[in-house]
Amino acid sequence: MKKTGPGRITFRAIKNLFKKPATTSYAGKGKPCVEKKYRGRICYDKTDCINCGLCMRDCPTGALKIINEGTKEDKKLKAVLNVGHCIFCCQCVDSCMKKCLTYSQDIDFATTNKADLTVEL
Amino acid sequence: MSENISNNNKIVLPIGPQHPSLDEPGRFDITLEGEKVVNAVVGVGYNHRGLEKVCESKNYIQDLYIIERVCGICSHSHSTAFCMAVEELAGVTVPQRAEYIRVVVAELERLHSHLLWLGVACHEIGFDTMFMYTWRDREKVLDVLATVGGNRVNYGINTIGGVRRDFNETINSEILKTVDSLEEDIKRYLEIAMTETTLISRLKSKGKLSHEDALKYGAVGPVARAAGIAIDIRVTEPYGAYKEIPVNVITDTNEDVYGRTAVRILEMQESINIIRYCINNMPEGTLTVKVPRRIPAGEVIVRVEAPRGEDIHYLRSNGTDIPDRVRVRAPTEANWHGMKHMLKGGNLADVPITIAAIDPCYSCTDRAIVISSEKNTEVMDWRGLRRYGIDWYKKQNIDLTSLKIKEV
Amino acid sequence: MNREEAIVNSICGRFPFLADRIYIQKDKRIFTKSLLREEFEQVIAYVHDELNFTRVSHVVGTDDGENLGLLYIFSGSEDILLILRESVPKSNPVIKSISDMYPSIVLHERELVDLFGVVVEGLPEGPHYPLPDGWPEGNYPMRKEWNPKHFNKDTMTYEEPQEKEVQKNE
Amino acid sequence: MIEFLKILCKLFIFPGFLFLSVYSFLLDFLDRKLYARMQNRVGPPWYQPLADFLKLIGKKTIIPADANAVIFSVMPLVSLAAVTVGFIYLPVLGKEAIFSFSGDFVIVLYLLAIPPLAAFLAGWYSRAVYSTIGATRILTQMFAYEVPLFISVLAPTLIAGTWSITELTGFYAAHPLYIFINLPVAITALISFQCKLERAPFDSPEAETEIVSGALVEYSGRLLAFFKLAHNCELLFVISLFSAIYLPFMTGIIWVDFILYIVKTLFILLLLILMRVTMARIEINNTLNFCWKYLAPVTLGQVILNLLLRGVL
Repeated sequence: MKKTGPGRITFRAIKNLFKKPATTSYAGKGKPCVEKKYRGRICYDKTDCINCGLCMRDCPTGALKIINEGTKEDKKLKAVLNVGHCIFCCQCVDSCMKKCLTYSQDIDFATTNKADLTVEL
Repeated sequence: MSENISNNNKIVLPIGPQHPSLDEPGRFDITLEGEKVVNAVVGVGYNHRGLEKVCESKNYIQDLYIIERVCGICSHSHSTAFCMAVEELAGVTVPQRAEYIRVVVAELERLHSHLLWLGVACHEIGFDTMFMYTWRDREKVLDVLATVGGNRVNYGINTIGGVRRDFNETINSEILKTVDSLEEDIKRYLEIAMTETTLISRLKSKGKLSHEDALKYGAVGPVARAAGIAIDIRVTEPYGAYKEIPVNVITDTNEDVYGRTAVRILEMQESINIIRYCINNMPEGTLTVKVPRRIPAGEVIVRVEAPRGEDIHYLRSNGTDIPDRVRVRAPTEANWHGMKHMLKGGNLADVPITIAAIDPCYSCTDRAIVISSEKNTEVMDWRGLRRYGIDWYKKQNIDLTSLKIKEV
Repeated sequence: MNREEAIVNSICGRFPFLADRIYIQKDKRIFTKSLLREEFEQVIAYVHDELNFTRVSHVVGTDDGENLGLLYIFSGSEDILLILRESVPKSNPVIKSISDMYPSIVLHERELVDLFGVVVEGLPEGPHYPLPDGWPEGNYPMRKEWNPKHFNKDTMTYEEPQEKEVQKNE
Repeated sequence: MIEFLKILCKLFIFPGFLFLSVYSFLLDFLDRKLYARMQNRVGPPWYQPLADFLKLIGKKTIIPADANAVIFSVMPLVSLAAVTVGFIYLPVLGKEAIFSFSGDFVIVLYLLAIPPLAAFLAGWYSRAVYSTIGATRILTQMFAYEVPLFISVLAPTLIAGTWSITELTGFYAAHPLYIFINLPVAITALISFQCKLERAPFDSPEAETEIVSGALVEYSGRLLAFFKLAHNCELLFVISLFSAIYLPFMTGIIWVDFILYIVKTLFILLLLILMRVTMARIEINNTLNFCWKYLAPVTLGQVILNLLLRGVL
């Protein structure tokens, strides 16, 4: 049994006084910087999209909608994402055959208006 | 007041559903005689979200992400269990490399879960400095997990039939670097836990659950191992890459919170060894194997060792792409049963740490559509307070009446 | 003869009616086909007292159409899982609590009560789990016919839509 | 007239109430900042305690229906008043306090006991479960630390042979080496002061994770603000008392002495923070055990030693 006593982390605590803090103040200091591999909001590139609907079928929460406003031959596609429902699993990115969907590092969506959460990509 | 304090000097102290020592809602009615706990009623179920019902209406790929969100901390073990169940029904074998990656992520998750627990436990006993230190070190693990998986907690590394992301040299070296620095931290925690008098006095012989009781109440994970039961699914029923990786089962004979702390700290050390082994012995190969969307009919029970203990998934399919029944038995669910037993006879001061010591995960237990039940709130004048709040906001030109909150 | 077969043989020796209803699914998993209530009660005492399956992991409720299936998952000192399946009719789902032998089953049995509407005889008094106290009677969410879309969260009532059928008729 | 204004000025501005509250805010800030930095966090900005105070002042005060409204609303002021009055007798500038008379030590000790009692009454008459338990714990803790605290504060007076703080400080300032005799009680006093201030590791009366915030759980708005202010002032009060009794080093030049006073208070604060940082919360029964098993005998030994020395010196 080792010797016990109170205040075993005193030295470390004092040492920390002279170290840089591990936290940073986030409020009002711009957007957070995240890793390149971080899954943020998805991006949509409609050039190759064939509107197969695989992404919508695999989306667990039904957050993503690919809407064709034109006709079957003349496609006018747009993607609408409800960020409030999106869980950032990026299964749609994996499911997409034509690599139309990618993820970005955009992760800051806080808003006071619920309608702002539905965005067109 | 009058209902809380009865004649013979007994006080019924409600801890929860909202209480600083609980991370999630749960209710514990503690009957006190002075400072001594004479009875405890455990009430859980506040987090029931009906995930199992949701799973019965979505296909397997969607379910994977829903199951992953059963719990925020042991998400990987739930998704691993679900994947293993589906793969077993489909009759496919996952590539070796994928199995190794799963193990690395699982062990990183264990590190992060145990560090989180250590912090919470220290906070419960009023040792906030240790709390901050452990959570600071936990960030390192989370950063690695974010690089590996893409998210900080629900990594989404698993997919049915393999894993979604590969490891490369940079990730390997980053993991090894993190693990090296963590090893030193863990040694320090162990030393503090062994030598700090105030810490020991708060943990020793608190929340006793003897070997027999642990067996009787079906405790799992570190709670059982701290009572001397060598049960670890990684060893007793190896799955995935654990069939090849040497794992030591950490047990302790203290049967109390102190033992659970020691077990968890030593398990972190063991996890680090496993991660090193995996990184050094990782086979080359593909990441995924094709799994049909329609899973053949059948049923399967899968066990996985989550950081909190044994995680059991039951899956039954009926030949379509939608499961017939999914049942998740989260580890915490097994540990609740002994809680009353652990609380009784202790002091009020021991209640938070005893509850925390099983590393409770209320969401896990309840797997749970939160249905608001304001009917049960016992606030003295709830309606008045709410009215006041609405009026106050009205003065600030914010109208809250459009929000639909049920009147009591 | 491996351990699984030994267990199966010992159960079959004691309960001949089980012989064609118990099977080894794979390593460490022994399943039984549906047992009736009386059969189940006999077997469970034997399993607990003599085969030393002293831990119950959980009980899975399943909706099998006419019947409700209950899968009790037992484990013991050995790492083999023994799954006993009990079948009760939906119209009269009464089972007997096994909480006197396995104290850790209480929470799971409560869950059966709330989610499947099983009547558990001998279950100790206690709070609802996992549904809230104000949950309406006769609503059992995990039964297949219960559709969450028809449940009104604000009034806490389940309204079976009749309009839909009318539409179908049209 | 000018004499009267001078006294008023001393009472309310410097080193009276205004100085007390401003400096106690500063100490509270330093307390939180250093606490945060020792935990490797950034910590609050310098105006945080003041901002908190102003925010609380602006909030609505809710008095529970079951509570005794009079006691509930008077207790914060009683607590604040006791601390403010007590501070008058403590030397800030050099060895001179604003007021002093030959028995002021006893007054100060009495006033020192009032804030915990006020918190106890406030908690007890809040009529809530958490506050009742918190109040009981406050009282239990008082039984634990009162005796060691009083004896360790009074032991130095035995050598000095006076019951006036000013004279005591003067005596030790003249004979600085005598202080080292009192070192054991200085340590016990520091621990009992920490206990009195209900700071970790002795914070079980307000243990957040067990009883939310103990006796003051029902307090809100202005009343809570005054309790917080009183608590901050109590911190400064206790630190000043400690420095007056155990660290009475001074030069005689008034502004140098004032700087010395600041340095001394900051040093004591650092010790108090260190205690708070490095230990887990001790259970209430262990606090009782600790105080009576270790602190009380040490202080009693010191008393006997000091009485013997008195005969020698």
